[in-house]
Amino acid sequence: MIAGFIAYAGEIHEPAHLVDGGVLAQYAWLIPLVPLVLMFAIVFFGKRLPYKGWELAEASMLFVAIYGVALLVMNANEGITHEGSIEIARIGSYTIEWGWVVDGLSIMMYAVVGVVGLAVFTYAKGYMEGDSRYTWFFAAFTLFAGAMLVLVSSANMIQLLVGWELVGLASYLLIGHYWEDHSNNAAAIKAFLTNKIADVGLVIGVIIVGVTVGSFRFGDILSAVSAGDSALAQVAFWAGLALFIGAMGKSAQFPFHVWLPDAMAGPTPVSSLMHAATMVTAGVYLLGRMFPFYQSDLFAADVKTWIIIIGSITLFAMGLLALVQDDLKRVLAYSTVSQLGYMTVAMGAGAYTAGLFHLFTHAFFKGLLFLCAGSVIHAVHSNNMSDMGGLRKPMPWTYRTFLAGSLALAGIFPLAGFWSKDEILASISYDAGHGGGAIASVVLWIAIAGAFVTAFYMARAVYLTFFGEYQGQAHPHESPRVMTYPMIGLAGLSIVGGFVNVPGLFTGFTEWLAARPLPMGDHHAESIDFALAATGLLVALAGIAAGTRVWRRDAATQRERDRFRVPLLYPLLEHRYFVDDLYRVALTDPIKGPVARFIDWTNTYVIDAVVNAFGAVAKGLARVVYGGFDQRGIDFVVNAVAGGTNEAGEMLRRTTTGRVQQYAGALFGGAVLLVVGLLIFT
Amino acid sequence: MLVSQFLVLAALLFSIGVYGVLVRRNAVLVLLSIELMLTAVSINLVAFGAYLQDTLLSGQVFALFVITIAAAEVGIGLAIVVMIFRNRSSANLDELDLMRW
Amino acid sequence: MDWGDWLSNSQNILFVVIALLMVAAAVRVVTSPNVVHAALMLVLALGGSAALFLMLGAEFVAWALVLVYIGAVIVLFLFGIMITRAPTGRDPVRLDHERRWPAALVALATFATLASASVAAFEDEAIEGGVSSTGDLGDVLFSRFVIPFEAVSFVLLAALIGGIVLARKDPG
Amino acid sequence: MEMFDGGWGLSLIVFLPLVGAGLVLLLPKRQESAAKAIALLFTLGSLGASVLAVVRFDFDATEQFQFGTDLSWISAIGSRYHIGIDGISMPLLVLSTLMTVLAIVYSWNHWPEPHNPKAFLVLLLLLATGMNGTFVALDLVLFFIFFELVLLPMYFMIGIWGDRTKIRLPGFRREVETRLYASIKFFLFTLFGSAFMLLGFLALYFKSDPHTFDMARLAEAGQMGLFDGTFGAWVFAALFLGFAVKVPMWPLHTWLPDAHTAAPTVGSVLLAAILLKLGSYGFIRISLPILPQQAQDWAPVIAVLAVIAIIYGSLACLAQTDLKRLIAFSSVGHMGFVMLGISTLTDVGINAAVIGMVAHGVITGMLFFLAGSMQHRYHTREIARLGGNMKLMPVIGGLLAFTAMASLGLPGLAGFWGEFMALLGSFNPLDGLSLTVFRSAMVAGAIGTVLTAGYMLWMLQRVNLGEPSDEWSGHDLHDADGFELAAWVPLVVAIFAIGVFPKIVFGATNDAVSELVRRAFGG
Repeated sequence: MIAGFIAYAGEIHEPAHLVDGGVLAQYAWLIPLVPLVLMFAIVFFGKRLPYKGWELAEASMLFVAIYGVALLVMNANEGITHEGSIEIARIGSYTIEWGWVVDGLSIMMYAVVGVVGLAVFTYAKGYMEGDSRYTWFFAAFTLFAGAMLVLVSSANMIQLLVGWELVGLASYLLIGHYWEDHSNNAAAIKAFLTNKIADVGLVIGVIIVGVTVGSFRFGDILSAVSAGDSALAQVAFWAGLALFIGAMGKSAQFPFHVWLPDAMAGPTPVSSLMHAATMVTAGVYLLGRMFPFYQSDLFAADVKTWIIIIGSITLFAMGLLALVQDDLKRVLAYSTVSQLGYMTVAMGAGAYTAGLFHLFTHAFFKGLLFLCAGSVIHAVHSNNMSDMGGLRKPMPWTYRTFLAGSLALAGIFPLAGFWSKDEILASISYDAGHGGGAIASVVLWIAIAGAFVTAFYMARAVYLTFFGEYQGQAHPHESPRVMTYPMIGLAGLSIVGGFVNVPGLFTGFTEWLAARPLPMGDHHAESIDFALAATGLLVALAGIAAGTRVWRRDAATQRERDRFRVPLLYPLLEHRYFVDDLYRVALTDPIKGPVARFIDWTNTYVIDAVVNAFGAVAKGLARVVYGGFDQRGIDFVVNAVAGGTNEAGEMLRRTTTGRVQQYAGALFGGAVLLVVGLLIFT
Repeated sequence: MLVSQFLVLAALLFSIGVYGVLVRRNAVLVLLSIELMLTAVSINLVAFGAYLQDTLLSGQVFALFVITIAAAEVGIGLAIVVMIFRNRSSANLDELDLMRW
Repeated sequence: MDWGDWLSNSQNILFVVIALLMVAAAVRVVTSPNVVHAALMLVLALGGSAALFLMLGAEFVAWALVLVYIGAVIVLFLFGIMITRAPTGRDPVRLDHERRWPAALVALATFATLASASVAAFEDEAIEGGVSSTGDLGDVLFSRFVIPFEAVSFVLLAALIGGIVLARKDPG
Repeated sequence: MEMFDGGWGLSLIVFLPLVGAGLVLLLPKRQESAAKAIALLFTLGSLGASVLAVVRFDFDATEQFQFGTDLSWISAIGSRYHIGIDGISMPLLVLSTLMTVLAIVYSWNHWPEPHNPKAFLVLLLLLATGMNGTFVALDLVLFFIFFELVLLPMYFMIGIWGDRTKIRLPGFRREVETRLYASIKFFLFTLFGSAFMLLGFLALYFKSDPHTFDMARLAEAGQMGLFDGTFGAWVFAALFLGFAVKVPMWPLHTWLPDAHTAAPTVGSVLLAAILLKLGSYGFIRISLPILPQQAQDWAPVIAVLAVIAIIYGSLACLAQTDLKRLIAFSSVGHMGFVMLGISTLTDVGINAAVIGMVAHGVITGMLFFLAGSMQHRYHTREIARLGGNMKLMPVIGGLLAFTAMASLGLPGLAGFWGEFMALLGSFNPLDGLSLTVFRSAMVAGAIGTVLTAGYMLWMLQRVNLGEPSDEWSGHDLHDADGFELAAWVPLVVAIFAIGVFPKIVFGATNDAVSELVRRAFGG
């Protein structure tokens, strides 16, 4: 506690003392393992259980939550660092291991995944009631959480990769949960493939770093970083860029953001978990894990410029998109992308704590918002806000919790979002003054503008959903308690979550995160900048006020005002900056269509032409020269050889007429010829 | 008497027989032509026998054998022709191509 | 050799006559549109050859030829012609193939080959006259050639049985 | 046990199926169940012996040939009955014996037309002998004989039990049956390659002093530099042709889609699971150790061809309308990763190749099993006509999804290690190889994994998901039966086990590969 006050002033932040963590840390490998094992149990035995497998899923999350919080408490007392590994293969000089790391960063993630997961799993019991694949849903859901835990617990990059892709798989399964409808499958495939493309970056980054260092352990890699390994320094820029591309995919940064809004095709609990604790946080987590690598000027510091630029584009452009969505879940989805932009900017600005703090608080209020959205959708049987309105009265608890989440997201004092967003602004400002230069200054303004946009679209969502006249057909009603209790729980965390890191008063969170086995490099700790905090708050209030002015003022004409279209800007936003269209027209359609068909066509017709040159004589050669792409190929040559033999046989068999007399004629003629030949040649 | 004159005559008969074998459609006529060829052979044999003054008379003996074989051949040949005719109502060779695969 | 001398020899005159007769008969055998005529012409040709055998002193062979061929074989042929209802009308197309020229060519080539070979080999070699007795032939046949003789008799027997088997109606 | 270790064990593995084939041949055609029982018994014996070999295998000396024997055989040309297994061939041998047993179990009552289990089993057993023999042979002549022995049964399997659809081909006037075309194409292609391979073997024999066909002695000679220069280049090219056709490497792959599509289910399975491995195994066992210098010269070429195969195969998959043909083209891509691993000439890359071979064997084998079972039920392979399979047959659909995930290289399942390690190897190839080529290959290969994921998911979407079309909705399609599950469960377990604990394979291969690389390339 005392260390917290000291840290407030300090630049480099070292925990007072680190301990191994004892039994609790040694058995931390159970954290990812229990959900994975229970996942199999649900698949094989779930249907026979009284709650159809839900109890196993809930048990796994309960376990993770308790374990995570226990570690968190321990870590708060004394910083824990523990690392364990089991070798699962040796290849040449490389060792592949299953490892688990217990340090401030991973403990924070365990706790977040566990707590948010527990809330969402509980909620899902009510939400998914009556689903035809109820058991399967919980199996995949458990896999989702388990895979994320594999990812965050990994002590080496290969395991990280395993978890990374398993998260992608689980998201594919869950987004496409209602697979009877092909548009859902398309969304699932889009999510998987977009991530897979970004994973190319991750794979290459992992390979570059791992091969250069000679080990895939984070410990060894970061040791090499702190030792200033020159071989690693040479490839650091490309490795850093490649890893960041991987992070961009999972954390939905522009231009890989396209999958996330489409991922709303999945059931709402999935969106909630995906946007809060698992999946999208993976990219930020990776940047946090590799933080010293990006922080050091010797290594990938140059990439930070790119990180901050990409992050700022994402945070502002995607925030604007949230303004024009009618689908409530999509509003929240774009909001997530925008908030992830904040986190990325923070990482790019070298603010380790600030970025992860926002991840921490965002997990609570975004998880909450999605649960509320699910509750509303559950009640009105529509995703669209044009079917909602006036739900404040029939759904009081949903309204209250949604409001709490919205205010937290908008960054209103003293809710969770205020503290974390303020820290991000402060750290960008710090970066602008410490080497970030002009870019950081511009980004600071973008971030402040982003805060306005955030507040503005959340106000819109609140007013369109809960105020005005009800527009839908169904009869809305409050959700059952199994759904509202988790919402209330998360609402509580959204309200108080920020107090774990109040600069100048209580910097426990900074302490927790700083428990890393190796020095974190030169990064500045959080500091409070009262002017910036006030600016952020004022901007957010202005956003709310503007939103109120537009959507609240008159319930009767609320809808007309929402239909107001800003010229030029609106079409751009409506088509999501045409990015999706660009991908479709320039990338997926050509590959699926003409390119694939061309390749298939060449297989039948061109390759054969090449082999032709080897196999056949002058004829084939001439054809390759004449019309290399012509419809002649090895098939033709092979067939022609067979056909030629066939033809010759056809001709010869005509001589076999079965007519004795022709044979006799040939006999005598032949005899004569023989004699003549004999005479001539002797 | 020269040897050649008999041989040339026999060659002529033989060739006529060949022509007949090749050109006739009716099986019986083909058999007739074969008889012609066999006769030519017999003439040759006897002529050689006379020319060589062979004490063993092998020329004549072989001519006799040829006659005997010819008789056997005609018997079997006609039997086949009769049978084929019975099965197919025709003794035309060009309608027979059972040896074709 | 002198063609005049050769032609003035009486035996040779006889030979020429017989030969012309035989050739004419043989040609009719292979060209006659009437099957029965063809068979009868064969009789003529065979008769000619029997005469030649006599000229060469092969009495027994000559008479055997007459008996076996003209007596038995031709009768057999005539039966065959009747049984198979071979056409006896004057319709040459049905009896002959349409492509005569290749056959004629082959036949001519055969003749040319055989004849030229014979002439080239024997040139002017003459045949001494002389008659061999049937008794001598019998002696040889039953001493030196007895095994082939017996073999031929088996062939005949086999042909006999074969003919019966083939030509008899379905045994039912 | 002494006898087992001294060569009898391996001979048992190789020749038990042959004995079984003889016995089945003696049975009357009508006694089908007896024929099946005998076939199963003998292949199980072979599998049992190979498992025993694994148990008795000395994992501390995987680089040495174990259970070997070296007997005089054809003394006139100095060819010897030299057999043995090391860590590289052992996993492949086990895979081969296992797949044979599963093939027989699967076909227990899934006989393709025109039925006749007796002949089919005889061919299958013959095939098993050829496959097992190739993996244990340490003499070039012996290797060649087993290598070719495989050809004939497969030819007949495709030609007799294959697909009878008629197709029209460029160059042919008449329509031909797919099975006839495919079987002849398969046969001629492979024979074309192996003719060159034989020439290469003979050239090595005559160049070596004293003349020998022994792989180990040839490898020693090769590493001393006996085959350097133009001679070696020609020999490598000849061997390359022989093995590359079998792998198959782009652009010699065109026989593969036809053969896989036309073959009966079991034929496709064995073709994909084992036969393709004969080629890549030949590269590792023969080409690299005997001709190390030429291997280094050719490595960039192989790498480039492998990468082309990866991209090309994946793109071609996207255009397929036939389920089996799609899986067949996916083999082209996956074997591309195997060849990319081999071309790096490093221990990492070759290890990746071996695990890639094993993984491809179980995964693609499984995919072909599933495709066969689906064809058995739907009587069509046309992707456009399928759909909603998950609804109609949840078990088969679920397994298809699982296997497709494994095939696209999902971490945690078998396919991942081969792909990832091959890319890892190509980042850091053997010293002296062009870094530009290999690192570009790495990037292209990584992009290939995206395409692989693309077509696999696309296939799943169209086959498995969505609502069943009207064509099938009324039908009562029975889900997987006992025999099918019995054949599939071991594969699923293997896919999972290798994925989670790759030491199962790497434990055997690692030292053997390191030693091979050290001897051949001094690395």
